[in-house]
Amino acid sequence: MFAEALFFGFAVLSVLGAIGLLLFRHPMNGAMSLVVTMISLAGLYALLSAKLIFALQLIVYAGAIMSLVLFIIMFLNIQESDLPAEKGRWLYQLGGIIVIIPIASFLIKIVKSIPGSQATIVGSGFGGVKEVGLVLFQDWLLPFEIVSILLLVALVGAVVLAGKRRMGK
Amino acid sequence: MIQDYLILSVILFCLGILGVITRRNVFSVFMSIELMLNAANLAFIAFSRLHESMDGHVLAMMVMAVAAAEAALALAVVILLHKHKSKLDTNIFSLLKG
Amino acid sequence: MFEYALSVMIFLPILAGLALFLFPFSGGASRITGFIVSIIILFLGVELFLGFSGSTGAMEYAESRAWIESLGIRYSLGVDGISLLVLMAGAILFPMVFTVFSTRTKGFYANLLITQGAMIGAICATDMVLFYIFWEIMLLPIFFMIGIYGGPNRLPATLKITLYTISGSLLMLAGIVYVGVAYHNQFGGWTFDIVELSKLQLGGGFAVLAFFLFMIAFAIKIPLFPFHTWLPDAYTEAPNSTTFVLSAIMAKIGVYGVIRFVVPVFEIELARFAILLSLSGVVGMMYCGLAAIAQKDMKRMLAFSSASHMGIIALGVFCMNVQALTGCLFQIAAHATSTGVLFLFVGLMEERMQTRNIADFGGIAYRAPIFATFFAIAMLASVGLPGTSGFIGEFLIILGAIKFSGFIGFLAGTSLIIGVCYMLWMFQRVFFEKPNERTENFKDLSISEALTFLPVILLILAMGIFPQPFIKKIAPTAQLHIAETSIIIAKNQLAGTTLPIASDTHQKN
Amino acid sequence: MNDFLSLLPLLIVSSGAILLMLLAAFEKSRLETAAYMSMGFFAVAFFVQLLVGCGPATAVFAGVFNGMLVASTFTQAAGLIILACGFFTAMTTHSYFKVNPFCTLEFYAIMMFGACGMLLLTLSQELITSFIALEIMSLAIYVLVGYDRSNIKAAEAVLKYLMLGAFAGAFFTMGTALIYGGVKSTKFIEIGAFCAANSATAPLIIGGTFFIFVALLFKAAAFPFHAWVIDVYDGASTPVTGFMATALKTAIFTVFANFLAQNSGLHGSWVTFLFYISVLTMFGGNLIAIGQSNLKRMLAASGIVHSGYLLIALVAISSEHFTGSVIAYYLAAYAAGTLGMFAALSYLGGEGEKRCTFDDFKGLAKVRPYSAAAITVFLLSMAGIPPTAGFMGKFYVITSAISANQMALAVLGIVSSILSMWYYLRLIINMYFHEAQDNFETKGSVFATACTFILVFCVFAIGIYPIVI
Amino acid sequence: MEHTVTYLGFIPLLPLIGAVVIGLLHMFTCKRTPLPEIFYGALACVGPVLSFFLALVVFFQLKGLPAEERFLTHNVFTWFAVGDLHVDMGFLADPLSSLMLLFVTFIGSLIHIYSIGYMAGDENFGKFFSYLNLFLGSMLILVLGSGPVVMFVGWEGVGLCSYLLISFYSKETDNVLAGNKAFIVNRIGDLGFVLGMSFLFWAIGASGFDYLSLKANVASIPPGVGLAVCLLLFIGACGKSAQIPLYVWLPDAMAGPTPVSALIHAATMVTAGVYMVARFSFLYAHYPVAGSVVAWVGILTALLAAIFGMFQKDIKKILAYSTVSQLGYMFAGVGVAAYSAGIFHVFTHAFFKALLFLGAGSVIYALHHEQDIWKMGGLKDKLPRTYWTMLVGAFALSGCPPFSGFFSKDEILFSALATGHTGIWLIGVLVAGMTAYYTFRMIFLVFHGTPRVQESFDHAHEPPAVMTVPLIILAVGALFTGFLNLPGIFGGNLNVSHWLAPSLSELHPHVSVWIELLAITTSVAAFAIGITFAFKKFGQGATEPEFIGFAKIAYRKFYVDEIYNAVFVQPYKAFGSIISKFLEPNVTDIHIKLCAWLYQKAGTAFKVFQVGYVRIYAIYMVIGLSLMSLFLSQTIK
Repeated sequence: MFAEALFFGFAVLSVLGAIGLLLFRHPMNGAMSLVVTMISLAGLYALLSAKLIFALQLIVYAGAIMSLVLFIIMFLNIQESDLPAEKGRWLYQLGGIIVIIPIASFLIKIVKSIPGSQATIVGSGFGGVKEVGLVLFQDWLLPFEIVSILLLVALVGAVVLAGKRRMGK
Repeated sequence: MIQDYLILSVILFCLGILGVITRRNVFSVFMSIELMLNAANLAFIAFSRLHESMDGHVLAMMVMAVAAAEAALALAVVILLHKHKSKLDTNIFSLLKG
Repeated sequence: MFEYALSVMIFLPILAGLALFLFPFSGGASRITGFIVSIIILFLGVELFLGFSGSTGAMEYAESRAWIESLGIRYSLGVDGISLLVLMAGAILFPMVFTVFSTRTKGFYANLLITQGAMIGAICATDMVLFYIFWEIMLLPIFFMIGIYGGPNRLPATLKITLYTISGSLLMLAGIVYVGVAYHNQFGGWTFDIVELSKLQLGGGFAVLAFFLFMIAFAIKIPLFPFHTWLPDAYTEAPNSTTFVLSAIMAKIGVYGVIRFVVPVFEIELARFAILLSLSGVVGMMYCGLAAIAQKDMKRMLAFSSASHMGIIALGVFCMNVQALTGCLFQIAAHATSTGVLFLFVGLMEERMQTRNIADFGGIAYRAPIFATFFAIAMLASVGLPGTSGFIGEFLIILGAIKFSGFIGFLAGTSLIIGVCYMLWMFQRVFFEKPNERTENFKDLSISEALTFLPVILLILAMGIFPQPFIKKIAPTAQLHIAETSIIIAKNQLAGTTLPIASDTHQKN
Repeated sequence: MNDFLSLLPLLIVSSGAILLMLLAAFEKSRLETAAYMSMGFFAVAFFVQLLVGCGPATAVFAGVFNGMLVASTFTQAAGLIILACGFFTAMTTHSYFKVNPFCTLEFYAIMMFGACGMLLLTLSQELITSFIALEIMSLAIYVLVGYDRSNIKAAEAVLKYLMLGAFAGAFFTMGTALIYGGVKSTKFIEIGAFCAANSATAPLIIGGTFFIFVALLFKAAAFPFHAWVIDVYDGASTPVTGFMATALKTAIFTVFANFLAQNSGLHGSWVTFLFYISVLTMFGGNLIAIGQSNLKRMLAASGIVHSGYLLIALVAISSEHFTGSVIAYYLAAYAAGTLGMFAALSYLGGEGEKRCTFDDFKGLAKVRPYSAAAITVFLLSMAGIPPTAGFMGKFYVITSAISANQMALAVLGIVSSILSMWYYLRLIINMYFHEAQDNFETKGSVFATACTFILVFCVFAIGIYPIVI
Repeated sequence: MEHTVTYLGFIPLLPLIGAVVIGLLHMFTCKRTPLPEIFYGALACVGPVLSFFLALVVFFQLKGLPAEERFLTHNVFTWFAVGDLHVDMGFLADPLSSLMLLFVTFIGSLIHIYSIGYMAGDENFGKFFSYLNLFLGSMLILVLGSGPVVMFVGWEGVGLCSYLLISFYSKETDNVLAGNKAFIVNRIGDLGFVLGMSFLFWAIGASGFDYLSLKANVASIPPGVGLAVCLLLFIGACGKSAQIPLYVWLPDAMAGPTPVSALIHAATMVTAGVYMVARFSFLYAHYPVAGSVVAWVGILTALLAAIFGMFQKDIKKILAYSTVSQLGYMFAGVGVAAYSAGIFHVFTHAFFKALLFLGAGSVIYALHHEQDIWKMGGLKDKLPRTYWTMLVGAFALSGCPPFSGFFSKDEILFSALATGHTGIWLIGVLVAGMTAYYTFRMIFLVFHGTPRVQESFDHAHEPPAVMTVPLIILAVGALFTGFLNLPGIFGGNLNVSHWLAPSLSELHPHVSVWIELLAITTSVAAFAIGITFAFKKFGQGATEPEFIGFAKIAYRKFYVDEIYNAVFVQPYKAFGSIISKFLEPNVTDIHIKLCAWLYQKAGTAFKVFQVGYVRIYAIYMVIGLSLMSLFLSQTIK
């Protein structure tokens, strides 16, 4: 009962945040509302008894990534004048919704078709750091390894694209 | 019950798509994509809850890592664009066409 | 020592052409190189012709090597009665091209050589894929020759011929693959060897589709009405020697392809659509013949006349009896000599007078009797006068057409009249009547030119007076070809399918 | 041991990448050395890959990696193509950057990172691994595309590519999630087993596969996800374009084929879908190509058409005794032609790629006959005229299509290649049948030229001696 | 039962060799100093004369054999053999061909000799004789050919030669046009010939395609096919022998030199059609219908030509029309199955018509190429030999007993009457009268009365002996050849008919003597009436009348040429130009043009979608997605 209420609250919050991201003209506000969404998602993860992910969501997403975004927005110090004058945005959104509807209905249809949708009681330690770690390092070693390469590439790439460069060697 | 989570993820996912195709602000677009990834994550977690298997958590972690990497690069690109034109409008970058 | 003659004949010119491309040759040097190569090919060809027994009707000088095992594609060559005369046309006519015209650069001669090699390859290949490869290769040098060395508005012409013919042959590729796959499904194992493929029993809609894919490719190449529209432009704009190659040899390869690849594989479809095809052949003959009379440009007129003749040659295939087929095969060689030489003559006149406009000529017979005589002989051969090579083939084709269907035969017979109309009309204006100031000092053939053309003129007469040595070599194969076809059609017809020419295919040949 | 060997090329490339990255930190290390080093690494990896005998599909380090990497002759061939592409691209860049000096050492590092992402992609038999590998590859390519920071076009290109790529990536994750929901695993084998046991038309499977296809089709620039490719090819610098046009496409189609081949039921249920996609892709690509005046854009559009042919091959692949030889061969042929084309463009383009349109190449044959001949060969190979490799590739594709009873698809493919003749011939005509206005002088090293002529040789060699795996 | 003799081949070969040799000599020398004419002349006469002697040998060898064995054959080589079509380059000498052989070589030789004088001083002297020899060779192939295909070789060969010789003075466009006309009209006939041959082959040609084998299994031919073959072959004959509707080329053919007109367009070539029908008598004999078609066409042609002949003013045109009309007689003869009569008329006609042409030639020669009879007159004292010889020819032509023409023509008319073709007989008699009329109209106007153009009359003089001697020889022939086939009523026994009997399959109807007498008397009467009219009008000098009404129409030949031109020639040309001006560029080419145009337009239209806004590209993706997911939503339940 309490769980339902929580779920409902988080769900509403997250959707609202998403809609806010959609509607606010200034990216700053958008980022803020996205943070709201992420935090509420973290709450939902907790409800799904995914403890580690709950933590990671808060730390990585809401913490690291979003703060990075906010930092860049401030760094570029964007004025109202810099923002695109998105005229006819409503029109676009209306058309967008019309285009989205089939996709949404398709996905909903899929989701509806899931059997045994009632959440069952899970044993203790589900989603805990230890358990997830075990799974990670037993079954999912390879992805874990190659993610390092991915991050390396992102690192170097960011430096190359945005950082200083010694031209013409 | 789990279905509600999934439906929520679907809704968020579609809102993300909507953001991508309706906004011209580079930041908003990137954040919409992040939103889509989050929706996917929610689905992962919900499914792993459904299957009683923790693979979904790992997958979600991987997706987070990828999201972080993409975000880093995306912001670098934003800075690059801002150096060229101090605006963040995607429509002003349309030299290549036809 | 001649078991590899075919490979040599294919690859010697191609390699020589590539060498001309890659290494610095002067125009004259490359001309001499080309001439020497073509002479070698000529000797090989004659040797091959003399060595060819043709009694059995089987493949001779056959070579076969595995090439792509996974799909059973083999590098297999061979000559039989069907390909013999076409091969001769491709092998022995080329030296003229190098001797007659001198004002060309090395690229031109390189292209010529590559064309020759590719054409000989297409003629000798007994593997469908190999044939297709050479078939495509032989077009490219033509494309460059027309585009680089052609007449004033050569670009549209070369684009038209290239795109048009390539479209056709690409469609044929699908047909070829279909046949191969059908063989795979029926017998298991892959092969594209025509002898194997002729065992196929095709049927159903896809077979008809594939048949038309083949026919479109060949119909464009031959060309059959209404796919002939590239021909006048291409022939007119191309340099004279290229026009010669196009008309004398390349068009023939289209007919040859039908005989070699379509007849044995698609007997039933061919029989079903024979009336349609032969009609298109005859109509094309009349249409182009009528168009020829209205031409101002001599070369264009000859182009139309060539198209008209090709129509009747193609008819010889669709009649599906041994007389018509043999006549068609013979006429291929005869027409190659006569029309090819006519195009060369027009080229000579153009070089002497800087014009091809019929109205600018007149009275050449008085200025250049030798030239006029040669021209007249070639012309009479092309209108099918007995005693020249043109008659035998045309007569046999008409004879066969009569057997096939009296009406078609009658229409085919009108070529006797139509051909003579425009030819005499042209001959009168160009060679008779009073010489004008431009033709006053028209040089007669020089000794070298006369010696170049004399063999061909003699060949025209010889093929008219003593055709049997040639026919003796080709008839057995034609016999075999038709016999198998008619057996299959007969079987199929007993099975109850209705064929328009059912009764005609039962002939005892 | 064998497992290690089959991973060795990947390790070589990645270690080379890291080495170069570190080298970039040093002041005095020079660009040429980096180019030579990457060439060397690619060459070594290529030969190792060549020597490693891969039998049928075998899981690599099945214990440790939990069967997420599978090596087969197909992946070996794909790896060979990718490594060769890397090698030739390195050669090309060597002289390209002599003329357009915006390069730093990291370029080669990132290129090799990209290559190793591609290799991973070919090997991976698990969705999330594929996703990460895909992202490695994509991020590397993004960086390469936007490498010329002074060039706003490059910036625009990277913007478009990154945005849409990330968008497609999001779909991939969603698809993965759905499949995970359906199958409880993300390994191709498990998915196949599930489809074999239950029906392949379970809603979750369909939805998940669909979203994964969307991402893959996007990378393969299939209609209607093709729009980005033209602008991105246009904006990127020529060698990079060549690299992404060939190596990236190879990797994508390899994983695509692996995914489809693993589960026949899945393949069966998606044939119709892929049929329409491939037809639309071919004809859409032709229609775009015919209108272009810029060579890179034309080549991008023709790349779309070639993706269409590859999709034909995908439609035709049979899950039992799947070898992927057709796809591998076609990719090799296409790679040879396209790489050669871009190599030629990158040394004929001149400073700032000033020669980039059809008209800029008028009369090339008069001035530089050999280069013109090389370009002609590449164009003919793309058009599928014998005896080039492109013809053989097309021949195999048509054969496989007809063997799979897809006569209609085969004929449509032929028709589209007829349409494509048009714009290939257009360039040939410009080169040969017009007078030269330009003297086509070029600076820089001979590497690109050498690369071009090696590739001419390759085009003929692959065409005349088709080694079908 | 046939015998093989190996020298048959040489008969056509000798003139052909002559033709080649002379032709080469002329071809290589004409640009420099030409060889002396007498050299060419001598060289040219060798072939024909030798062939004539060979022909005599053949004749006597045949004569030595019993009647039913009179078949000498020689298959030189296999010409071509495909499937069951087997054609030998073979020659057959039987009574029929030997008769043709004799007079063809004989008259040919004479005309060669005559031409030496006539063509003197022509720049293309050598060319002329080369063509003449070539013609003779082809004619001999035609006559001697052992089968239809070989005959067709000669058939086309003589056509070619007639083309070359008609347009011999090729600097005048009209002559060349006349040549083209002759060739093309002949080709129309040849189409019939070829089709006829083909049908014949498929019917009964499988076992040997030569006359003797065909004759052997003619019984097994299906009736319909047989009739068709007869008519088709007759079309060929019409073309070659200038019968309705294909006679139009012969009058124009007079553009050639006069010896040519004499040899080709009077004596030999134009009779090839008759010869061919006689050759195929074994076929025609089975189809009386075809026979009567032949006969009617022939007699109508005779009538028409006679009408035209009465109003011509060009001396050669008059003779040309008389030739056409006489050919009509011959066809009437062979048509009513009196083959020997027809052939015999061919034989006599050859003599007197050649004679008349050569005479006309010498008149023209004397008057320096003046051909209008209204510009002549009173020449009989100036050119006595010419006059007397031509008079003989005129009597023979107009069928005055006892000249040769009388007997042969009378034989034909009698057979027509005897076989019950009364209409043909009546028209024949009428034509006989008209023939007499226009012949003597010509004679009177040319030789009697007073000269109309004085100065040409003054310069006129008898041509040299080389021209007059042949005239005299021919005159003798024209006078006496008639007695070779003297019918029983005159105490003869139809030698020629009996000679020809083995190679013709005809039956002689036995009718009462009275009918024969009737025929004779009527034709004599017709001759008398005709000549009287002629004498009344032109006997002693007349002035050129102004043609009016029917005369005008007849003089303009019923405007047949104009009608043909309007109905066939112009539409043909118009159609040609329509094709090349309109159809070719706009209609047949449309499928390519349309595709190319559409493709390019579509390409340019498609550029619009590449707007360059990244968001729009995303929208494309999403639209595609949503469409696909609509499509997929159907598949899942």
